[in-house]
Amino acid sequence: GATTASAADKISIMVGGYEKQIYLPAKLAEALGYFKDEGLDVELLNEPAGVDAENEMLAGAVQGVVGFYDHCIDLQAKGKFVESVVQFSQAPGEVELVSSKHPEIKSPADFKGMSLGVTGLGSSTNFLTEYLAVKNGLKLGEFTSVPVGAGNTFIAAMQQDKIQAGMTTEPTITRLLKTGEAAVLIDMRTMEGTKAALGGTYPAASLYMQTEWVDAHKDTVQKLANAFVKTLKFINTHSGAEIAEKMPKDYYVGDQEGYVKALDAGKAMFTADGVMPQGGPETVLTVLSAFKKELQGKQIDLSKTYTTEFVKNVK
Amino acid sequence: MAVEKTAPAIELINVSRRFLSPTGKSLTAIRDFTMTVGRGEFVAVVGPTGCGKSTTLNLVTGLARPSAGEVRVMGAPVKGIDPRIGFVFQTDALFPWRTVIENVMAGPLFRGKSKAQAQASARDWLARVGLARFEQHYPHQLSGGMRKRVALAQTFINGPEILLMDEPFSALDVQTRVLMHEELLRLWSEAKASVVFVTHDLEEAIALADKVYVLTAGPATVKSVYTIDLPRPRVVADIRYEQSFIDYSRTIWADLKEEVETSYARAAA
Amino acid sequence: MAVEKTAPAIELINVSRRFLSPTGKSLTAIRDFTMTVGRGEFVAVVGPTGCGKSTTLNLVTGLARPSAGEVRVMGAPVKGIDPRIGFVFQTDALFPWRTVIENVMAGPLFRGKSKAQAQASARDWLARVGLARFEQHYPHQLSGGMRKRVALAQTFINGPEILLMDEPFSALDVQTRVLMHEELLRLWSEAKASVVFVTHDLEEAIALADKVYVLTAGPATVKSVYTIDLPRPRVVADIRYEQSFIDYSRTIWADLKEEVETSYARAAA
Amino acid sequence: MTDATVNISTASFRPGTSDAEIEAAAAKAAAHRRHAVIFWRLAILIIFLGLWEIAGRMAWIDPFFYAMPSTIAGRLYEWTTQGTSEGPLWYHLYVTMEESVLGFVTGSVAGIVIGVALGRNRMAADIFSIYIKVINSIPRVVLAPIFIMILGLGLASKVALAFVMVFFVVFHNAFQGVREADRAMIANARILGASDWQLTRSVIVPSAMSWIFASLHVSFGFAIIGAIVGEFVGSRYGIGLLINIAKGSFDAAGMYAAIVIVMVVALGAEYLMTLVESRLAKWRPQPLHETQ
Amino acid sequence: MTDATVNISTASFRPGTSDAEIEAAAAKAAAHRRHAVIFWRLAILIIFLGLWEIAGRMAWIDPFFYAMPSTIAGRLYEWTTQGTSEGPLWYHLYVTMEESVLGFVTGSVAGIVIGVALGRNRMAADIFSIYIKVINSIPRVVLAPIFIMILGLGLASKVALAFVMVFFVVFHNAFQGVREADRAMIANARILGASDWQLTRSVIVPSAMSWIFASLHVSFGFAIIGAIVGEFVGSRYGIGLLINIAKGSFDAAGMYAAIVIVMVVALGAEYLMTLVESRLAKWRPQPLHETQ
Ligand SMILES: Nc1ncnc2c1ncn2[C@@H]1O[C@H](COP(=O)(O)OP(=O)(O)OP(=O)(O)O)[C@@H](O)[C@H]1O
Ligand SMILES: Nc1ncnc2c1ncn2[C@@H]1O[C@H](COP(=O)(O)OP(=O)(O)OP(=O)(O)O)[C@@H](O)[C@H]1O
Ligand SMILES: [Mg+2]
Ligand SMILES: [Mg+2]
Repeated sequence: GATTASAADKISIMVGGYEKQIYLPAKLAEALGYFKDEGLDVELLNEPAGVDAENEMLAGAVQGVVGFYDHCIDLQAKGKFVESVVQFSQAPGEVELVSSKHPEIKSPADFKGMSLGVTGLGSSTNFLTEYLAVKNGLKLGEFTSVPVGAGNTFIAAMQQDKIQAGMTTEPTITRLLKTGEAAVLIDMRTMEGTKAALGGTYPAASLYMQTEWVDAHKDTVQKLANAFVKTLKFINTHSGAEIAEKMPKDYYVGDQEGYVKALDAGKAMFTADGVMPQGGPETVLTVLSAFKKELQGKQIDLSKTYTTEFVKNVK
Repeated sequence: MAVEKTAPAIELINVSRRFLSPTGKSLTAIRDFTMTVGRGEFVAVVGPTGCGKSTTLNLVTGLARPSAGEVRVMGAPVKGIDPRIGFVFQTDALFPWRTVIENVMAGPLFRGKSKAQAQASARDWLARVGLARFEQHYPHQLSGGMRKRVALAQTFINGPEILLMDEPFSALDVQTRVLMHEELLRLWSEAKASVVFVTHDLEEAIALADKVYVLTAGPATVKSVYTIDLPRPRVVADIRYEQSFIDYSRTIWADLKEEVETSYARAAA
Repeated sequence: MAVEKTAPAIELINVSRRFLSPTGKSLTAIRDFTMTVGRGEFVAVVGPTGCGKSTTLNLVTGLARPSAGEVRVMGAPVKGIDPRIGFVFQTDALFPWRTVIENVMAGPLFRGKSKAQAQASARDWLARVGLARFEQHYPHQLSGGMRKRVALAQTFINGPEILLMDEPFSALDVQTRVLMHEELLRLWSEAKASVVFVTHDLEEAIALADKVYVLTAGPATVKSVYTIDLPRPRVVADIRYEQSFIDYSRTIWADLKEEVETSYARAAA
Repeated sequence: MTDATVNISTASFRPGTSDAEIEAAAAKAAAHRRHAVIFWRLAILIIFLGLWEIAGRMAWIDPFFYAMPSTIAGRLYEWTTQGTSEGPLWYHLYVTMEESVLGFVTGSVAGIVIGVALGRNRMAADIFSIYIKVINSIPRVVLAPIFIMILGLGLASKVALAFVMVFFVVFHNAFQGVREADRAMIANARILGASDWQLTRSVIVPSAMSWIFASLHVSFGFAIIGAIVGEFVGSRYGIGLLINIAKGSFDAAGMYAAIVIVMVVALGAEYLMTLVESRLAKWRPQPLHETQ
Repeated sequence: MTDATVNISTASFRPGTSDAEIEAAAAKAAAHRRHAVIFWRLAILIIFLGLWEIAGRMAWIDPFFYAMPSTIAGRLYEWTTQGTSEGPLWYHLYVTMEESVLGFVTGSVAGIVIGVALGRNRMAADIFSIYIKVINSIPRVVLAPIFIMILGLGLASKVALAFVMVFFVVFHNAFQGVREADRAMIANARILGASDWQLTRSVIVPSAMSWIFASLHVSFGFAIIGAIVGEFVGSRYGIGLLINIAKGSFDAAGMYAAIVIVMVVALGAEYLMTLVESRLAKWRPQPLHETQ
């Protein structure tokens, strides 16, 4: 049955895809042995399908999830209290790519009548896309978002011109840039790019847990925070190549220098200290509430969606 | 079983059996059929093909229920299958995935005999039907007549109190048939079984039976009953040359001929 | 077919047929079997049950191949199934999902006749075997004898040049059998067909055939051949009371008796 | 197989009962049976839903995960009346059905044809069936993206997925069904002059029919699954999409509602199939333990 | 069914050939056949792989998506020698197999038992089979997270998924197989004194055997699929995990390598099953078109 880790320091964390660079810290922390150093017995589980992870956490199958922060807001709207304890990134790490078949697209304003690739209609890529478009003066319905998943299917969709532009993450970005099948329109892997695009930082990848579990296991969570913050520091102070060194090679066996390039381009998205960036939550809320009808008319207490208590205590 | 010690082995009282024919309306196979088989009695049934003989036997076994009328076995109305009955089917009903001997052993094993016992008596019976050498064959490796003999062994081995046989010897050559007749008579006299024996071979019927029932062309009812009082024990091989025997067969033949002609007349119509 | 106009219909030359028995070693069903059936000849085959009659017929049809020796039909060695041959199987081989008439129509349709034609002659043949009323029944709704008659119609309708029959009438009552005999003889004389007729009924064999082959107990070889010169056309119903007929049956009976006894002796061993 | 052949051997009558009476009685018995069946089916359904609802309200199970019949019904009502956020429900249903039906038809036809062909040809069977069996073990979820790369995001890729769900089940049964065909019957057909093709058409296939149908019964469900798996990976419309969105927004009711729709459709398909089957199987004797 | 009963009726000999000679000839013919089969199987495999490799090298297809036999072999070699980044390959394989086998066994046993039970009891069948058929149409990918919520992330949830993949196929065949059992044989068994249980054990089940096996052949593949689907939705070890990571990191070779492993295992299972089956089917006559 469902296992809730008691006082014992055995914790399971569900990662929304080990090999995804946006979730880099999870595997890296393990690789660097930081969990052990904290005397933690952490089991990382792989679950690329996104939202199933939350359900499994709420059901007590796992204690923590490494995923996008916006789920904390979603869940609060549904009356489930989940908070981000370590904020990995301050930018979504997503990039809006434009198919090289369509150089006419110069800005989101040109999305009119286009099909835009997103990973899934329920996913944050979708809301970000819609937000960008609307922010640039389009109306919903003037463009279509097409769920094409990530990876090969995304590439295929672009090759088949099923989508003229689309939002995705590494390593798909690097692949498409490398083959020259697409060009970057909006780069949200960096603070600056994100600020420019969304008008603020956009906290994305994070470790979040059920609030009551956190309150019940403060010291364990503290140790987790220590480990992850150390990891973030490592990322901050090392080059892509050095980081790649530490990662399991299966993750970049496809194309090594691509992976490193992507890291160098993308590692800026990670916070140095795991602290929730100022104004970040607000940006997310505005983006979401603009399009997610589950959120509209709901009162969201952002302060309950994250805590800096632990990361602040890391010395 | 303890209903009435004296009750006849089989009673069919005004029995009818109808089937839904494909054209939707019901077809009557047996109408107002009445027949009584006493304990230890040997009854032969002859009748035009398709008149309703097998159906009748099915009613006695309890494999089928009458549409009307009543069937009683050993004085008690038939419900479900009665283990005291043995039935040699007209059509092949061996278990193809069992060897000959396993087929013969089936009955005893079902009835809770030990494997050793079952095997022993199976061997014995296979020898009696002349298939000792084919113990390990599977049914599809046997000839038609051999399969039939396996079926006979399969039934005889259970020493049934009531023995129903549907054209059991038709696939056997004359001499093998004679041997089987002797086995049958032995079993019958030893076990004091009551036998209902369906056949198309008048001489066989007369040679074996106490009573010969002649059925009408379908729907089957009893046309006439002949009591054969030839002395027992009978030596089937020779009896056929006795005068009284020949007389019997002449009359029954004539009687039957009528029926078949009517049935043909009707079929033609 | 144009090999030799004069060649006999069927030739079996030193044919042997072996089977792998379950015990692994091979079992010989037929050994050095030689038999010739001339055009338009009517041959009856009798032999102890399980001696190898059906196997022999299978070899002629091409359903099975000899292990040794040669089988020739119309002068040409048998390869595969020959459409000029008609075969009435010993065991039930009707198509259960087809109604009686559809079963009978199968042959003509396979042979490219129009549906109308097929239906017409099927009706005709069903009438001849006395099943006109059962056109729309499915096989499982028929009695054993009725199914056999359907099989007969199914074969006769194709007017085969060579007609092989494996105990075709054993499931029929005496009179129906007589009627079938007449049909068979008619077909035979009309179509000038060559017939091989396996039976256990000596009188039937003698009444119908030009030649009666007596086979030895398995492995089957030809024990003796009797040429029956009773005048034709024969009236099967009466012929059985003629003296010469009775003589024939006495001798053949004796001849056969020997075989069966040997086969039993062997089986017992 | 079916209720088609009414079983008149259950009642017992005094002599001289007219056929009419007997048939009436038979019809009555059959009707009575049918009612009992329907009653129990409903009873089970209601009890199940009832327990679910109560468990939800009593918070024995968390409706957040498992929803409740009432909320599911609500969502269904909403979808049917106002349509879904992604457009009218009927259209989604239509899309999924189009994919499933196409996949089902192509898949079963291919399965039957190849199954029969290999069943008839021992050599070919020995050579190819091994590959078919091995390919069957490739996870369909893995095939999904590959198909999408090859066939694009449109109808084709989903149909292909439904196809691979259906094909193997049907193939195996068709194949085995052919192998089981009665030797005597085959022999008889040949003697009667059937060409290879006639033999296959009028003996092999009919006698493999019940095998084939047995597999078709499972297959349609599988076809739907295939289509939905495809829609998961990427599509603009379809029940799969609805399920995905519902999950994405923690909308358990929505997810179960979508599943209910799938089930209802499957039920309909099942019903049709049974109709066809019972037509084809009207020649069969009733199983013995039902005739008494 | 099988080569068990050697077919000695193909050769034709002059009279007086000794049995020994004939049996030898038969054995020879059989051996020859076997070799031909093996040759063609390999030929097909080699041609297929060859074309794939060439197509890859010639860049007719993009190895980035479809990899090449050589690279796949490379990855396999690497995994077997150095293990995967997630731990030794054998362990992953072990985990997946444990899940599949458990699911396969439980699923087929349940399928057979329930299938036979319902097959024997018409009323129960009418009442329940409808539910079984409908439930069968629920996409397993949707069930996965639900099972994980209920059963946790451990072995149980994966086994459950394998179970639901296997159960329905086996159930349907077992059910139909029971329905097909020959009436005459059942009648005979009853007359011979078989109790209901004996009847089922020694008549119904044996005659449904070939039905059941036909379904088992597909089922093991399905069991593996179920396990892998489960691993997709959350797992620490298993082939599913490997596939997932390979997909996520554009490691086509890795993905196909994992698939190859699955296939090989399935092949082994298939082989074992065929062995068992041919033992059980040794009573069968050879299909007619093979005896001539
Ligand atoms: N299931 C059925 N449905 C419809 N009619 C049937 C069914 N079973 C038997 N009949 C009909 O009942 C009649 C009697 O059949 P039955 O088998 O008892 O004849 P029989 O006396 O045994 O004939 P035979 O001597 O040829 O075996 C036949 O006319 C047959 O058509
Ligand atoms: N497939 C087989 N495998 C092994 N032995 C077989 C096979 N078919 C037939 N036999 C054997 O061949 C012998 C002859 O069989 P066949 O059917 O020809 O006898 P038959 O003369 O037709 O007997 P009947 O008069 O009872 O029909 C029998 O001993 C039988 O056991
Ligand atoms: Mg009968
Ligand atoms: Mg024979």
